[in-house]
Amino acid sequence: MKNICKNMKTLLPGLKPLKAPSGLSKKKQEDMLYKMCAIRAFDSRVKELWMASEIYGLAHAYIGAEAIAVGACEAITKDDFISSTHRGHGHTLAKGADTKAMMAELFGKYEGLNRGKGGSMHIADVDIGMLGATGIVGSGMPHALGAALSSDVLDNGTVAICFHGDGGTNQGVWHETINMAAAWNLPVIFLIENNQYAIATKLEWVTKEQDLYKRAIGYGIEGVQVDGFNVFDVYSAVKKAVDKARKGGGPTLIEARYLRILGHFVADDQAYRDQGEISDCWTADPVERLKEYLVDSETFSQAKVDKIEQTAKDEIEAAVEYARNECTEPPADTLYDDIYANGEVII
Amino acid sequence: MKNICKNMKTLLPGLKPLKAPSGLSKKKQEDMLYKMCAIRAFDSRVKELWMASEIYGLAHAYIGAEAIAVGACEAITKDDFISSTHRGHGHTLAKGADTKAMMAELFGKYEGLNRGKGGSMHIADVDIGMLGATGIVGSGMPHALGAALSSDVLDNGTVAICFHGDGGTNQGVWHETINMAAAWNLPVIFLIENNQYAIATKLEWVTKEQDLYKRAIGYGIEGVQVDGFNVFDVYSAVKKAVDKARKGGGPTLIEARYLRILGHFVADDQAYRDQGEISDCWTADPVERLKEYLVDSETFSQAKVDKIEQTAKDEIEAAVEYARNECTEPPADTLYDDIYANGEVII
Amino acid sequence: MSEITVRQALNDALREEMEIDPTVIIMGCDIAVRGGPFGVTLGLLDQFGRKRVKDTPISEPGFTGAGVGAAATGLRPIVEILYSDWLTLCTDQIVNMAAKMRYMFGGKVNMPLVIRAPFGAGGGVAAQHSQSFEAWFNHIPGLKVVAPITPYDVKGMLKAAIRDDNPVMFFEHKRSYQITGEVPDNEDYIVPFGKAAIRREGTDVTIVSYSMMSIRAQNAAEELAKQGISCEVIDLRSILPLDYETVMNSIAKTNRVVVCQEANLRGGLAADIVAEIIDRGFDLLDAPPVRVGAPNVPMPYNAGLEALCIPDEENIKEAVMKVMSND
Amino acid sequence: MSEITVRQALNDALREEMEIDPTVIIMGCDIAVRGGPFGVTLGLLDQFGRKRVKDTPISEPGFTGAGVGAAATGLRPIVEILYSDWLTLCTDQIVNMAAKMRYMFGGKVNMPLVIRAPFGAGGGVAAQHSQSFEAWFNHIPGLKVVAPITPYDVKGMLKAAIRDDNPVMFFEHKRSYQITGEVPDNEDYIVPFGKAAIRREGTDVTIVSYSMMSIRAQNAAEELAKQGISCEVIDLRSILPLDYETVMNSIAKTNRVVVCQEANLRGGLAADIVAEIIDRGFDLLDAPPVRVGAPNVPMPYNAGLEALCIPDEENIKEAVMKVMSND
Ligand SMILES: Cc1ncc(C[n+]2csc(CCOP(=O)(O)OP(=O)(O)O)c2C)c(N)n1
Ligand SMILES: Cc1ncc(C[n+]2csc(CCOP(=O)(O)OP(=O)(O)O)c2C)c(N)n1
Ligand SMILES: [Mg+2]
Ligand SMILES: [Mg+2]
Repeated sequence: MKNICKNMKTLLPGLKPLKAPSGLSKKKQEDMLYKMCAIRAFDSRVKELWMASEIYGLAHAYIGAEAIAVGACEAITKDDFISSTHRGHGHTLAKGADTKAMMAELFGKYEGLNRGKGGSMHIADVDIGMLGATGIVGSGMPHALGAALSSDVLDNGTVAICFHGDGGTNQGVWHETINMAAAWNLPVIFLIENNQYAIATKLEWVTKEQDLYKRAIGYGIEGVQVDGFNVFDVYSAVKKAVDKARKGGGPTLIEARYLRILGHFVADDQAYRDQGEISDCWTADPVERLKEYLVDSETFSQAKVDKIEQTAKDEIEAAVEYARNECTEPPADTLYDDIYANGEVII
Repeated sequence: MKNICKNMKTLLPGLKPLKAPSGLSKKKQEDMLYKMCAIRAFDSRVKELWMASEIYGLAHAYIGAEAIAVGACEAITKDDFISSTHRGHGHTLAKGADTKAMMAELFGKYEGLNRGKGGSMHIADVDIGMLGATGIVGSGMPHALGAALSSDVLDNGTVAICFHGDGGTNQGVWHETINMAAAWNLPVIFLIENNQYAIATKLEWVTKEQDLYKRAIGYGIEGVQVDGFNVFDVYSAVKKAVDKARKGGGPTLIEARYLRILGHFVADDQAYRDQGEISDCWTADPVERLKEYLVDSETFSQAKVDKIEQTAKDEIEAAVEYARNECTEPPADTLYDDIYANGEVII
Repeated sequence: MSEITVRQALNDALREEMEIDPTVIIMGCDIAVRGGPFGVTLGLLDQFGRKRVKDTPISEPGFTGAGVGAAATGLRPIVEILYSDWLTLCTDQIVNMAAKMRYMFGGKVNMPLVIRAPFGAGGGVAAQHSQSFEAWFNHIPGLKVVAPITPYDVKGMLKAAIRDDNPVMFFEHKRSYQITGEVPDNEDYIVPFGKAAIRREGTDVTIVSYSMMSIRAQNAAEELAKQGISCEVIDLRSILPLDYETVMNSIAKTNRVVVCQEANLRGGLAADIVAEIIDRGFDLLDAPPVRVGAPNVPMPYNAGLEALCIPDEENIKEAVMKVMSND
Repeated sequence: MSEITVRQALNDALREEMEIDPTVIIMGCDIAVRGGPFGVTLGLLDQFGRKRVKDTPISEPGFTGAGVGAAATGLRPIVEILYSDWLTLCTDQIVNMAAKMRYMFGGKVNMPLVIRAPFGAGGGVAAQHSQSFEAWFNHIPGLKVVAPITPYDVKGMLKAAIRDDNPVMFFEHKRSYQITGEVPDNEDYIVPFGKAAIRREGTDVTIVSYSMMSIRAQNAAEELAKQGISCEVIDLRSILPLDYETVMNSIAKTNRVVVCQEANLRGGLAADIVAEIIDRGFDLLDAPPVRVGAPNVPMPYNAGLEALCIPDEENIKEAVMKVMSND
C-alpha cells in the first residue's frame, strides 16, 4: 500500500494490502484486471459522453468501485444471478455483458442491450444472469431473493448476489429480503457497496451503527467486512460465501467498505464534500492498486499489465465507435413492442 | 411461579418470578392490577359479543398480553404517545381511554371513541396519546417515530412507545423506523410483543434469529428481552428506557416474550396449533400471576385483590350496557363528516 | 359438471396448475399451514410441500419482489396479498418492476407473475380492508387486470393467469367465496382474457359490470324486467384488456349504458370506461352514460354507514331509471 | 412584483412558512445539505437547522409515516418524494393512513401533511422516473391533490397546502423549475384550492389542463388562434377539489371540450373529468369530449421514443381539430 495516503488510512481503517489468494490462477487475475480496466474505461467515457450530450438521461459511474463487482462476479459463474442498483454498469460488465451492446444501450440505440428502452438506469442482461439495474433504491434486492427461490425450487445449484449501496441498506425491503433469505436458508449473498454516501447524505447522519455487517447478527447469519478497494479481499469473501451457499449454508452479509471517489452521478461536482477527502481517495484507487500489485508480486510484467489495460480501453473505444456510428435509432413502430409477451399488443 | 407448568418453562425460558420494583407504590400496583383486569374483562366480553353478532367486523383480543400494555403504559404519562397494532384494545385501555366510549365504538355507535367509524381495528384516542389501532401490520410504527420528531421539535420532553408484534418486526417499515430513531437519537421505545405467532405462522418459520432483541446491535442501540407475562418486568424495562429517552439517550428495543393464548382474532379456533401448548400457556396467565403475587407478597389481601378485579369487571359490564342500550347509531348524514378538517365537505 | 364454490374453484385452479407445472409456486401470509384466511389455499402445502407453498413473513414488498425475481428466473409465482387494500405496500414492485421490466429490458425477460388480491367491501372490516383498487392498475401499461366472479370464470381465469407470461392482477371478491356455480369435471379449460360475458340479453339499457357488481346488476335487471325495462348485463371479467367490442355492440343495440364499480366513484374504472365509450360511440348514445360507484368516503365501520357505501341493486336500478329518463 | 422561477417560488414558500410557523418541518432524501436534487430546498438547513430540515435515509415508507405521526402530534410536516414514481413506496402511509385517519378516528386527529412529489416526463430518465400518478390520489377520499404550474400559483398553493389541516399531494412538474413568472414582493398571499384559472378566454373549444399541459395548451391555443379557432384554456391548478363550476361555465359557452393530461391515457384523470362533464352537462356538448394523454406505454429511454410519449402542442391541436370536426 505504498501510495495510500495517511488520511485515507484513517478514513478507511479496513484497507488491507492486496494479496492474491493462493491457488488463484494467473488467468483469473488477468481477467480481474481486464474487467476492472474495462469498467474504468467504460465509465470514464460515459462521463465524457454524457457531458457532451451524446448520452441521455441519468448515469451513475462505477468508477472507484470496480474491485467490488469484479471481485464478486469472478467468484460466481454465468449461470448464477446478480441483482443490481442504479450504479449498474460495473455489475453488468463484471457479469460479462457485451460492451458494444451496453454502450449502444446508453446511446439509446436499437442494437442496445435493452433496445434503447432502458438506458443506464435499467441496463440488464438476464440471459447472463444480470437481473437489471434499477432507478429505485432497494427495488432490485428482492429479485436476488427470487432468483434464490428459483434455485431452490428448480434445484439447479445457482446462487444469487444482491449488490446494493449503504443507502440501500436503509430501505425496508433490504430488511425483508435478508430476513427471508435467512429464515429460508436460501443461496443469496448480500453485498453492501458501502461508500459511505447516498448522494450528498453521509452514512453517519442516517445510520448510527455504521459497521453495517453487524446487522447480520440480528438475522442469525454470518456478516463480514472487507476492503472494498481490494479485489482479492472481495473475491475471497464472496467465494467463501458462495461455496457455503451452494452447500446449503444459507446467506451471508458482506460489507465492502470503500469511499465514493467521483460524484454521485456523472455530472455531480460534489460541492458538498471535502475536496481533500476526494483526492485522498484516489491514492487507494483499486485499479492502480491491482496493477501495482500484479507487477510487484511479479505475477505479470509491467508491459503485460499495460497491455491488458490498453486492450480494455480499446475494447471500450470500439464500443463507443460502434454505438455512435454503426447503430440505429429504435424505429417508432417499436414503441409498443415488448410491453407484453409473445408479441401481444394492448393499445 | 408455583402454577407454571414445566412445558411452559421450556417454551418460555425467560419467565421470571414477579417482584414489584422497589419503590413502586401500592397505588401503582393497584392500578396495574385494575387495568389488567379491565383489559381481560373487556376482551372476554368482546369475544362473546362478537360471537353473538353484537360486535361487527374483525376484533383481536389482547387477552394474555395484558402485562405488556399495562407494564409499559404505567411507565409513561398521559402526555406521552403510543402507536398500536391490530390488537389495540389493551393499548387503548392501558393508556387510559374511557371504557364506555371504547365499547360504544366496538358496537359501532355514534357515542363511540371514533363515532362508529373505526371499530376495533381503528380504535384511537389521540387526545390521550393513543395514536390509533391499525389493520395493516407495521403501519403504525412510523407514527411513534413521528411523535418523537414532534417531541424533538416542540422540545416538550414527551416519549413515544411503539407497540408491535413479532410478525410486525418483519415489515420493512420496522427496520426503517428503528434505524431513523437510532440515527437521530429520538425518544422512542420499540416494544415487541413477541407471542411467537403471526396468525398461524410460527415465528421460527419466518425468522431465523428468534431472539429479536438482538437486532438492536445492528442499530447501535440497547436491546433487552423481558418476560411478557410479567407486568413488573415489562414495567421496569420500559421505565428504564423511558428515563433514558427523556434524558436524550435515544431509543431502546425491548422484546417482551410471551405466547399467544387465545386465537389470533376472536373467532379463531387455533386448529393449526398444539392444543397442549395452549393450556400450558394458561398456567402463566399474567393476570393470575399478578393476583397471586400481590396476595403472596402481602401487598394486598385476597379480598382486596378480588374487589379490584370485580370493580374492573363491573366497569366493563357497565360499558357493555351503555354501548348496547344508551347509545345511538350514527345518523346517515354523518357519512361525510370528518373526511376533511374544519367541516369541509368534498363530495 | 359439478356445482362448486368460488373458493373451491380457486383451490382447484391452483392445484391443477401446480400439478401440471412444477415451476408454479405460491406464497403469502398464512397461505400454507392455515390455507389462507379464506381457506382458498387449503391442502396445497400437504400436496406440494414447503418449497412451493410458502408462508411468508409479513413482508409484502419483499415477497412480492421475490415473486418478480423468481418470475424472471424460471418460476411462475403466485403471490397473495391478503386484502387488496395492502397492495399499497407493494405497488412499487408491481408498478415499477413487474409491469415494466420486460419493456425496460427490451423484451429480454419473462414476467409470469400472478398477484391474487381479495377485494371489495362488506362485513364491517372498515377503511383499510374494504377497498377496490383495480382502477390504479388499469393505469399501468404492462399489467393485465382481471376480476371474474363465477366459479367457472374464476377457475378458468386463474389458470389462464398462471399460464400468462405477463404480470396479472387477479382480483377476487372477498365476499364471493361461497358463491356456487357449475364447473366442468376433469376438463382442463381456461377462460381467456379480454372477452366479456353477456350475462343477460336485453334491449333497453346496457349495464357494464364486473365482479360482485355483475351479480348485483343481474339482480337489478331481473327486477327491472318486471317493470318492463330490458337490460343487457355485461360481465367484463377482464378489465385490462377490456372487451370494448362486446360493450359497443351492446350499446349499438340499446343506445344507453350504465357502468358499475364497487370502488369510490371518483377516479374509478367506470369513468375510464365511460370516456372510452364516448370515444368509440358517442353517436350511439341516446342519453349520457351513468356511473354507479361508492360515495367518495373512506369505508366506515358501522354497518348502517357501511351499507350506504356499497353500491347495490337499488343504486343500479336508480341508474337505469336515470339513463332511461334522459333522452 | 418580481420575476422569479418556480424553483424560487417553492423555496420562498417553504422559507416563509417555516419562518411564520415553528411547527413546519421538512424531510426527504438529500433535501438538507444538498438542497435537493432540483435545488428547491437550498438554504433551508442553514436557516432552520437540522431538527426542522432533515436529510432522511432512503426509507420512504418510514419517513412518510413519520410525517403522518408528526402531523398527528403537533407538527406540520412536508415530506418530499424525489420522483413521484416512487410514491409507490409509501402509498400505504398516504392512502391507508394520512387520508383516512381523521375519518377512522371520528374526527379526532389533525393531518396537516404535505407530500411534495416532482412528476412528469422528459430528459431521458425512463420508465421509473417519468410517471404521473395524480389519478391514483384523486381516487382516495381524504386527500387533496394540487398541481400548479406558474410561480405565482406554485408559491401560493404550497403555502396554502402547508396551512391546510388535511393531507395534500403537491405535484410539481420536474421540468418546470426554470419557468419564470411574476410573484408579489413582500406579500403573504395564498392561492386557495378548488379554484381553476382561465389562462386564455375563447369561444370555440374549452381546453381543460393542469401543470405542464396547461402551458402546452396555451401554446397550442395561440397557434390555433391563427387558424381562427378560439380556445378557452383552463388551468385547473387544483385537482381535488376540482373547480367544475369554472369548467362547466366554459363548456356552456364553447360546447366543446378537450381534456389534457401528461400521464398514460388509460385510467387517467382526463377520463374522470370527462365522465363528470358528461354527468353535469351532456346536453351542453356539441361533440364528444376528447382526451389528450400519453400512449399506454412505459416511458422508453430513447429520446425519439420518449418524445412520442409526452403529449405536446401537436397532440392538443389535433384533439381540438377533432372536437371541432365532430358535430
Ligand atoms: C427509493 C429511492 N429514493 C431515493 C432515490 C434517489 N437516489 C438515487 S441514488 C441514491 C443514493 C443511493 O445511495 P447508495 O445506496 O449508498 O448507493 P451509491 O449511490 O452510494 O452507490 C438516492 C438517494 C432513489 N433513486 N430511490
Ligand atoms: C400488511 C399486512 N399483512 C398481513 C396482515 C394480516 N395479518 C393481520 S394480523 C397478522 C399477524 C400479526 O402478527 P404479530 O405482528 O405477531 O401480532 P399478533 O397478532 O401476534 O399480536 C397478520 C399476518 C395485515 N393485517 N397486514
Ligand atoms: Mg453509497
Ligand atoms: Mg405475534
